[in-house]
Amino acid sequence: MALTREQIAMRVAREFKDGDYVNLGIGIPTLAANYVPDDISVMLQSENGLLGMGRYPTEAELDADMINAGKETVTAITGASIFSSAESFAMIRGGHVDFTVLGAFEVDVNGNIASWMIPKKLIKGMGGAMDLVAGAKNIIVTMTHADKHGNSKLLQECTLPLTGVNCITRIITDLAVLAVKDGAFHLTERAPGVSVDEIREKTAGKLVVPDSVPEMKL
Amino acid sequence: MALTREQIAMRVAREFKDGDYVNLGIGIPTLAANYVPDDISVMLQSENGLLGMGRYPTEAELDADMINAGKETVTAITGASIFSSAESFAMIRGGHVDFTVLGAFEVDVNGNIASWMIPKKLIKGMGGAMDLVAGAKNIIVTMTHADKHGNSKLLQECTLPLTGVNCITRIITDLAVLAVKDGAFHLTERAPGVSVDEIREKTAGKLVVPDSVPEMKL
Amino acid sequence: MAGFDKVVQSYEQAMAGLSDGMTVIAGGFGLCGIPEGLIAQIKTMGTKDLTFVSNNCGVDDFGLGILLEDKQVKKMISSYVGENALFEQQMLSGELEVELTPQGTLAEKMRAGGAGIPAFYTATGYGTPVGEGKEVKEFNGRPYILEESITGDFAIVRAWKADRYGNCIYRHTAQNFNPMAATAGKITVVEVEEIVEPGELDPAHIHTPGIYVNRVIKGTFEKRIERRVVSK
Amino acid sequence: MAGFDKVVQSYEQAMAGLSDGMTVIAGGFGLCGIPEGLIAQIKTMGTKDLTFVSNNCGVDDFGLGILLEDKQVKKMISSYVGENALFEQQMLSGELEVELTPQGTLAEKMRAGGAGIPAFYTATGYGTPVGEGKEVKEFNGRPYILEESITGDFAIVRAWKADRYGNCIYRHTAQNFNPMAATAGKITVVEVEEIVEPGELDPAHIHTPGIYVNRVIKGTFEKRIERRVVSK
Repeated sequence: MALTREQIAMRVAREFKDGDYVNLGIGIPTLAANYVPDDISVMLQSENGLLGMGRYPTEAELDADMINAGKETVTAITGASIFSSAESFAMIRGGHVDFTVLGAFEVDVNGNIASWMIPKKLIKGMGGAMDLVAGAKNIIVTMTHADKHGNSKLLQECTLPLTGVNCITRIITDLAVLAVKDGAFHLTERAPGVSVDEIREKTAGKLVVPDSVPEMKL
Repeated sequence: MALTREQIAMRVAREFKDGDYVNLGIGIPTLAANYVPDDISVMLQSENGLLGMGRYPTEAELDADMINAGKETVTAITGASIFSSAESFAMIRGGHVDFTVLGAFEVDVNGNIASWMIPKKLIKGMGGAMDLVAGAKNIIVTMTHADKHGNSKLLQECTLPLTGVNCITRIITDLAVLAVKDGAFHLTERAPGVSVDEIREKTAGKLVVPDSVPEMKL
Repeated sequence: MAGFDKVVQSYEQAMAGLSDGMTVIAGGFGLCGIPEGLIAQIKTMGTKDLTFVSNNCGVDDFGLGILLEDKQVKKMISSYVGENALFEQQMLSGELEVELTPQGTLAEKMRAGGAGIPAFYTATGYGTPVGEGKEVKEFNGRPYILEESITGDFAIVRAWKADRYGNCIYRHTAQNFNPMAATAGKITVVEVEEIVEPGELDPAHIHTPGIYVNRVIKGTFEKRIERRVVSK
Repeated sequence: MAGFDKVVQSYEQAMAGLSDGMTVIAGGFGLCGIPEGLIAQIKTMGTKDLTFVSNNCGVDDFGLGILLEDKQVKKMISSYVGENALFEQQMLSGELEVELTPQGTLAEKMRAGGAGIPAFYTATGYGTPVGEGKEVKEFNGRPYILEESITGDFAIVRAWKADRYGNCIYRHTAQNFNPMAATAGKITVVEVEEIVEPGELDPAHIHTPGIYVNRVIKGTFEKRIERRVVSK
C-alpha cells in the first residue's frame, strides 16, 4: 500500500546519520524530524538563521522573534546558534549542511527539479529552495509518486520552471525509493505491498529496475 | 620651512569633520590622531577588525589579543566594536570609512599611487593598502615632497608598481597641500615660509599654480 | 562624540529625505524583525513609486503589505510573496513589478552591496528562470551565474538594542536580513526596542557596527505572530 | 548528541590526516589570534610542501615562521610578510613561492570559499600587479577585477571559547581572519583557550557556528606580543 505522509517521513528519517546537519522543507520533510532514530542525533538548520531548531514552544514560551523558515513559532535547542540570512545561506551554499529534504512538483531523470512555480497559477516565489538544491551535499526529494489525477511526477523531462538542474540524486515517494543517475530513475526499494508494476506504471521517466527490489523498512 | 612630521599630521587633522570614521596608515597618518581639534570627534577604524581604536594601553592594560593594524598593542574606546577581517574590509571596500590617510612612495597627476613595493628591494606586501585606496570615499596621501636625494615623489607617471589607480585626490606634504584632478597637481596651500618656486622645483608632474597660494594653517 | 550620536526623536526625522521613486531595502523575514514604525511612517508620508528589496511583502494588513493599499510600491524584489492577496492581485494586473530572487542570493546581494562587491558568482538559479540572461562561467567544471549586488537609497532595519553610536544587536531570529540591509542603504535607519549608552553592548558581540547606521529611533512594536504553533 | 561532540584530546588527533602537499588556511593577524599548538604540531609532524593561506607568516621563531626552518612551506598566500628574515631569504632564493594578496581580498576569498561563492568582483588591485591576468568588468562605469575564492584541505583556527558542538567565540582583535578561515577548511580544527558546555554561549552571539567546525582542542598559549607599545 502507498505510504502515508508519516510513513514517508519515517523512511526519510532512516537516511540520517549521527551528527548530520539537516534542513527540512515545509510539509512531509518537516515531519521527518519526529522519526529520527533514538540512537542518533541530527541538528536542524532553519534557513531564516537558526542552527539547532527545537520543538514548537509552549504557550509560555511563545515569542514573535523566534520563528522557523516556515514562519512558525519555534524554540532553539541547547547549543543552538542564531545568525543572519547571509550567514545561513553561506552554510547552505558552501555545502556545510549535510542533508536537505524538500518536496517537489516534478523531478526528471537528469536530476532536475521543479518545485516553486506553476505558471499563471502559483507564483509565490522560490524562497530558499533554489539555494538549498544548489548547495546541499545530499538532497532528498519527498513527494507522492503521482498527482491526484494519477499523472506521474517522475518525468523524462520536467515541464514546469526548474528549481535546480542535475542536483537530485534520491527520491522517496509514497511508493518507492529511487536513485537518480545516468539519465534514469533506479528503483531501490518499494513500499510494503506495492508492486514493481504499479511503480513502473506511475513512473513516466526512464526507470531501471533491478532483479530484486526489497521492501522498505520503516 | 618644510613641515616636520608632526606638522604634517597637524595639517591632516584639520581635514576631519565631526563624526568622520577614519583609517590612518602607519607613520605620519597615525600621528594625526593626536591633533584632532577639541571641538570635533573622529572614530578610528583599524583594519584588523576594530572600530573605535583608543590610546595605547598602560602596562596593566596590555593584552596580546588587543592590537591595531600595525600590530601594536592598543585599547578600544567606549562604544567600540570588534569584528572579523571580512567585516572590516566590507566597511572599507563598501565606502563606509569616510577618510583614509596613508603614506606613499610616489603619486602621479592621474591620482595613481605607488606605496607598497620597490622591486628587488622591498617586497613586504600590500597589507590593506590596496583595499583602502580602492574603497575609501576620501583619501589623503601624506609624504615628503621629495625623497632624501631630492627626487620628487609627485610625478607625471608613477614608476613603481601601483597600489591603486585614479584614486588619490589630495596630497599633504612637508611643503604643500595639493589637489589631484584633470591630469595635474593643483597647488592649494604652501607650508609657512615655503616659496611656490621651491614647490615647483620639487614637483616633477604637471603643476597648476593659482595666482595666490595661501600659507597653511596648522 | 556628538558627531556620532545617531538618535533621532521622531519618525519624520527618521525617514526625512525619502522621496518618490527611491529604492528601500528592508530587513525582516515574514513579519519577524520588521521595522514596523518606519513602514507606518512611509505609509503616512504617501511616498510613491518605491522599489522595495525585502524577502517578503508582509501580509495584507501588516508589514510592507500596508503600502500596497495606496499603491506606493512600484517594484518588489523578494524571494517569497505568497502571504498576501492584494500583492497577488496587483502583480497579476501588472500594477506591481516583481523580481523573484532566491533567498540566499537576495541576502548575498545585499551583503555584497554593502561590502563594495558589485557582483558574485553563485550556482543558485543556474538553469532556471532566475539564471536567464545572466552571465555563466564554469569553475572547477560547475556552471555558476553572475549576480549583481543591491544597494538602496534607504535601508530600514529593526534591531533589539542600539547605542547612540548606532551599534546594534538583534534578538533571536529577528536578526534575519537586518544586518545585511543595514550595510546596503545610502541612509540606514534603525528602529529599536531599546536605546542604550555606548559601552553597554559588548564590543565583540555587536551585530551591526555603528559605521553603517545613520539614524536610530526608539520604536514600539506590535510583533504580530504570522504562524502561531504551540507544542501539544 | 554524541555525533556533534567535536572535542579531541590530543594534537595528533587534531591534525590527523594532514599530509604533504595540502593547503592549510590559518587564522591570525601577525602573532595575534594564531593557533599556536596546531602550528607546533605541524612542525612536529614534519609535513612538507604545504601551501599556507594566512595574512602573515609569523616571525622567525614564532607562528607560521617556525615551519620555514625545515622548509615545510612550499607556497604562501598572504598580504604582508615583512616581519620575517628567513621568509625573505627563502623567497628571494626561489625556495618559497609567494602570492601577495590584498588583505581585504584575502579575507573575502576565504569567506567566499566557505560560502560556496567561487568568485567575486572587487575594485581592489585593479590596474596594479595584483590585477594582472585577471578578468576585468565594468559596473556603473568603474572597472573591477574577478577574484576567485580559496578553500583549504585544513583550516587551523584559534578561538577563545568553544562548546562541544564547535560553536566558537573569539576574544578582542584575536578574531581577525579566524571566522573566515573556519568556514573554508574541508577539515576545520579549532584550538581554544576554554571548552564550555553547550548552552553556555549565547546563541545570538556565536561568532562561528559549530557546523563549520570538525575538531576542537584545548590549547595553552604563549600569546607573544609583536609590538609592545604602552602609553606614556
